[in-house]
Amino acid sequence: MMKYYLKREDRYEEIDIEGAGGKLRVSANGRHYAVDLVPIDEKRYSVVLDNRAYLVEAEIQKNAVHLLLNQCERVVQVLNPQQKLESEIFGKGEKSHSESEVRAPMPGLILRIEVEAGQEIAAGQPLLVIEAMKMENEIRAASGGAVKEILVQPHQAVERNDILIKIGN
Amino acid sequence: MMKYYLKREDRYEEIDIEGAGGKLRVSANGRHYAVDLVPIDEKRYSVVLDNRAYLVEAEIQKNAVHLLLNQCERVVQVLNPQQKLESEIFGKGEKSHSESEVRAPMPGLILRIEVEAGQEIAAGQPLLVIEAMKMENEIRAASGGAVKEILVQPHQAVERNDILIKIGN
Amino acid sequence: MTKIQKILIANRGEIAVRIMRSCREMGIRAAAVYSEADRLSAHVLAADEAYPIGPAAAAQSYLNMDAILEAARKSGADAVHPGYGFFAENADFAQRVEDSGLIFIGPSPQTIRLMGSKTEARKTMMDAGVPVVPGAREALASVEEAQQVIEYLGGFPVLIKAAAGGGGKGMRLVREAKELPRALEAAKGEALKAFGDAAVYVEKFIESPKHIEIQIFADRRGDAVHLWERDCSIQRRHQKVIEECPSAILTPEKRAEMGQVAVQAAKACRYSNAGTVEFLYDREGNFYFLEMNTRLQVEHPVTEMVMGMDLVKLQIRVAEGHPLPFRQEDLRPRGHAIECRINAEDVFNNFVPSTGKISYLKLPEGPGVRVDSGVGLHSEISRFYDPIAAKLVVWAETRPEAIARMKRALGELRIEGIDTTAPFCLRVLDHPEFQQGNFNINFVDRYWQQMQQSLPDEAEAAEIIAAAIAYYRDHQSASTLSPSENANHAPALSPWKTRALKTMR
Amino acid sequence: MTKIQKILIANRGEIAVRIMRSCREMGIRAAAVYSEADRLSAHVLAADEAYPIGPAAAAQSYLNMDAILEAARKSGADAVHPGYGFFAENADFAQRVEDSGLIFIGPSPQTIRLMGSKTEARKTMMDAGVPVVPGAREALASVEEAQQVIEYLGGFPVLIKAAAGGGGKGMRLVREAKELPRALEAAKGEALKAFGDAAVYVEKFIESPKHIEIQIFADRRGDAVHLWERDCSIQRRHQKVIEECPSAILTPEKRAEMGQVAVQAAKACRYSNAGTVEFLYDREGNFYFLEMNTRLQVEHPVTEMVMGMDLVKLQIRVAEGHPLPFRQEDLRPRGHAIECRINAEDVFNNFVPSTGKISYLKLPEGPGVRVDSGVGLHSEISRFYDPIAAKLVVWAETRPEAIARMKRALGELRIEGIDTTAPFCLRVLDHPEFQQGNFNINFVDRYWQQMQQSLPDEAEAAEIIAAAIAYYRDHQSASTLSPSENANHAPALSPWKTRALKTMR
Repeated sequence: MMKYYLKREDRYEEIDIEGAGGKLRVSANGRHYAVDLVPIDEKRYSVVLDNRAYLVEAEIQKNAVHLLLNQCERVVQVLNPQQKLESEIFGKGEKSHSESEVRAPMPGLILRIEVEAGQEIAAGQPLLVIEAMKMENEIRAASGGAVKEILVQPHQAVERNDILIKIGN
Repeated sequence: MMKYYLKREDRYEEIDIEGAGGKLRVSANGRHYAVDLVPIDEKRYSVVLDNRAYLVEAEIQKNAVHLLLNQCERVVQVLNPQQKLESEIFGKGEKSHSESEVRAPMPGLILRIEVEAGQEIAAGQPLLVIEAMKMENEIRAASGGAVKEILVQPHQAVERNDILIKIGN
Repeated sequence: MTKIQKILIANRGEIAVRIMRSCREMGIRAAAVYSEADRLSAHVLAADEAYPIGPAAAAQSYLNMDAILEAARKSGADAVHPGYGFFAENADFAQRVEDSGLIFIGPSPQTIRLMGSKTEARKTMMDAGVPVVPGAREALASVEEAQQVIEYLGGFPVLIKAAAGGGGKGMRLVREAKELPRALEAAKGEALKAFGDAAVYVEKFIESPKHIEIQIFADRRGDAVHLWERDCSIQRRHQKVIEECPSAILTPEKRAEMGQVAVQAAKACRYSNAGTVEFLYDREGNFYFLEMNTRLQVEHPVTEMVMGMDLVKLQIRVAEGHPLPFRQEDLRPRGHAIECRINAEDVFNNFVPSTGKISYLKLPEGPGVRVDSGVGLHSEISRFYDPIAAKLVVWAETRPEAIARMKRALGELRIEGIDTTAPFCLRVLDHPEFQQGNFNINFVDRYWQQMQQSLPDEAEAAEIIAAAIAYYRDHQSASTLSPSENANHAPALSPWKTRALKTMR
Repeated sequence: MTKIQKILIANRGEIAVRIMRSCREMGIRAAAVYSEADRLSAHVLAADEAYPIGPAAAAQSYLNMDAILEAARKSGADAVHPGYGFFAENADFAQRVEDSGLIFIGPSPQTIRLMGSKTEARKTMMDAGVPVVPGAREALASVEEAQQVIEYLGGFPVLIKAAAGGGGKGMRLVREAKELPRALEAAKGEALKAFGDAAVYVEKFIESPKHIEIQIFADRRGDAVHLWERDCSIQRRHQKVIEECPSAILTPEKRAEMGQVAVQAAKACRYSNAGTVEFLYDREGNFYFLEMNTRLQVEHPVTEMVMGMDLVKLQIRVAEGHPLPFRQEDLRPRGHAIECRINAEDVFNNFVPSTGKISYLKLPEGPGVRVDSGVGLHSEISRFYDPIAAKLVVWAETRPEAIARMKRALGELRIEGIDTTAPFCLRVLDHPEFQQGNFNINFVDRYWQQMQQSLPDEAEAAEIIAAAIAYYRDHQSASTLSPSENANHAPALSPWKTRALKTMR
């Protein structure tokens, strides 16, 4: 039997798992579950949980399992004992994503830039327009601040997640 | 430009191919073809041959290309210069498949064996019965001869192409 | 009136998945059962719940009555749908389902028993004025007894048939006396395997008939309608491969007559739920009762498409106690539908079963195309069960358009890892006698040999493309190839069979 | 009467593939055109012939008239099918096709020109007694002119619309004067990009109408019928997402009235071939002519399923000169059909386009399900073209059953590598106001925010399963994992977005 840790809101709950080859017994919150888990391909699993059948897609990231279950995407934070230990030693982990970068929500072509470097902007103010799939998509500021740097220019093609504009406070 | 060799009936015909990156020019029989060949995955190619479009599945074996083209399976014997040279040095290549082995045409369960070792048999005579997918499949002798060896027994599971019976002449 | 909340589906493969789709649409939970070989089969992946019932061999799982009933009990299902095959026409199973307090989605055990005994069924039909094929009604105890009966019927050819059976299992045509012992033995063996009952009987063999069957539907009040016919004459070894609705040759008058007889047959055995009355239809337009299938048929989708209804939903509603929601005169059939069974068989090698894992799957799409499959990418086709991998069904306004559409759809279908009956179906659809409706149950025996040998066209294009691919592979930069693929094209991959196949285009 | 032997399809994606299917079934060769970005697109793989027409940007390929006409000439096609979008409603293109001696599969250039100019179209309709939305008919030269016209119409809200357009491109709703300059500029920019013509005009904005359109069909002799309506009110940014036939709320009388008006409209512009008359339908049951689409619509399959016909085949036959094969009173509509557009968009991120390569594809199957896709496994969805990856269409006997079936089908659909509108469609289908027919074109604006925030169920099962998978991966034997997957579960794969989505089951 091994202890795993499910993160619920801010705390970790212990969960006991034992078994091998996909035939598992899981105990959590005083309840016991029989899990029969069989991989189909790299991402897909057939799971029979106490006779309930699920076709599950799962991707595992460091401390989380990303699931698609009955058209429902979910992220479940789950740590094995070693990860639990590391999280206690190293603390909360990575920094939160910088709020001051405006990134491209899609690949496309920069049509117009509607602000200038140094300009003070308000939340919701249009920053630039990206064309993709024949539609013009206006990108607006999530929060107010000053435009620190504009990293793109009109007619430039950008990929998803490229940094477009940096905004300072 | 390189010379390749197409086997038609018993002789090889020269074929000239040049080009790179899938944009090829092919000359055969005094005719010229423009070929635009792009792989889709490991087995599938999109081929535009003088503007005719083909979705092709291909598997390459040593001296042959196995094609599926418009629901048509075909094997085309084609040699590159090195293979042509080897074929001239080493002659006709592999021996033909032994006629004296009866192999399982499908995986299944041996139900009954209707001949005995040493028995003389005629072409078309039932040899044994394999059960697969709830059907009984009678395996008959392709040619006459004597049963040399029976390698299976009733209730034995066999895989496709397993040798079942050896027949001598 | 019961409201069914959960159905245990006592079957596997495409029909289990098909039933689950209707359950899902009706808000009913679907519980699957599965053998050890089927843990990852499509019907388990599609289910809301899944219950293991034993080892791979059907006799120990899908034909294990105790295990299935225990799964039903454990699941809390209020009904059991048997699909086709396995226990679908087993009266004992239906009885035990009812004894467990569950609804059996099908006719009553009494009706199943009556129609399941081919001899009793014949008697009932004769009494009801339904024309039958001349034959003996008793199970054959010995070769000698069989010979006597055959003499009484006027001699060979005769058919040996499983008393409990259907679907061609346990059936043998015997044209000469010397074939009789082996045929009897084989038929009994298959009958025992398939139905758990070795009893076989004999009847006169009607030369070159069409197989035309009438879909009937009856509710628990005794009201019954017929839902037109299906022509299922394209068979091989008594296994239907292509079915259509309506038949290419039936006149409206003949349809009405056969439909009326089928409804008579249904009423004579106090039928309820979906059933099929199979007839042999001879060259003079006579028809003979062959048997009644007391279940949903494999080929039910062609009727669904022409009638514009969902027969599984209708089965469930009728099983709940609802009356039929239409009368005979309300039916609004439209157009023409054809089904091709995509079986895992090597049609160029005597249709031997083809097992393997599906490594690539591309389904046809577009107007008028329906796919009911029991497999998916990575599915394993094992040697344990029926070879039906999928059913491809099309609808179009007319029969010629339906044929053209089916050819188009078969052209789009691509299954790798197993051989299938798709190339067979394409050739049948291309055959002028099929296109003109001039075919009977001997079509395959008569034409398949020559159809196989059709010559390929586009041979020139194939040669140029093959050479271009060889050149391309030789000249790809070494870095893009895995080490094993480098010299002399690629190494031997899975060996394809060398065949000269005619193209459909 | 011409017999068309080969058709050049001046389009791409799902509609090109759709047209090719009908060609294949009719024995007509289909020639594709393709941009550099589309060499491996589904419409090239499905074609009999393929002709390159230029770089990825549509303006240099699919909107390059010379290149397309040269491909048509080279192919030896005797007809051109424009699909929808691109040149489908471009009168100059139709004219040049005819000048090349080819058949344009659509109405005459004169009709296209007349209906393509929204101002001329309005005038024609008013003269023919068709009710229209109040508005100005002239192209707007300046912001000042627009302001004058808006005052004349009674003030804001108004719609700015592309004179040459359709499909929501170049369209802007303006509720306040201060928004006008930016909206005009944006509309003109989009109009120029989409249609090669920056002209825009203004009309009164009808608050909260339904979008109901009538499919019409006319032959070259001038006979015309209507093929019932489609309700296309589920739109986002004027782009239809869910369409159905028939409408949930139209009475037979209102349908007959609107159909009659649509036929009048067709006759008034000497229509031939397939067309659609779009109406706004207000809360009092008034309807206003919006525009006429002189082409096949994206949503034509719902009409095909209810009417039991193939509109592309009918287009080709009518273009060959055949009269309509039926009269209005011969039509036999049946049941209910719904289409969901499966667009490559991230519905949880303001519907931004989602580009990528399709890495896994599982299509729904079973009764009443039709898929028209323009993609396959390994297809690249690029930023250059419309986001429609596929259309999912279902038919059932009744509207509630069609909704249940669509939910079931969406549940079976799985596309990986791009985000799609499938989760959006599922939520709409689940919404009680949609189910009761109480929706108009503002449905999405009004409800989408709250629908996104629906809570997941089966949270407990998800947690147990996630933990079990983590444990399973940690305890797999090292040899079965690739080196990079070993320690601490697997490394970060493609990052999924964290979303709380409501389940459909």
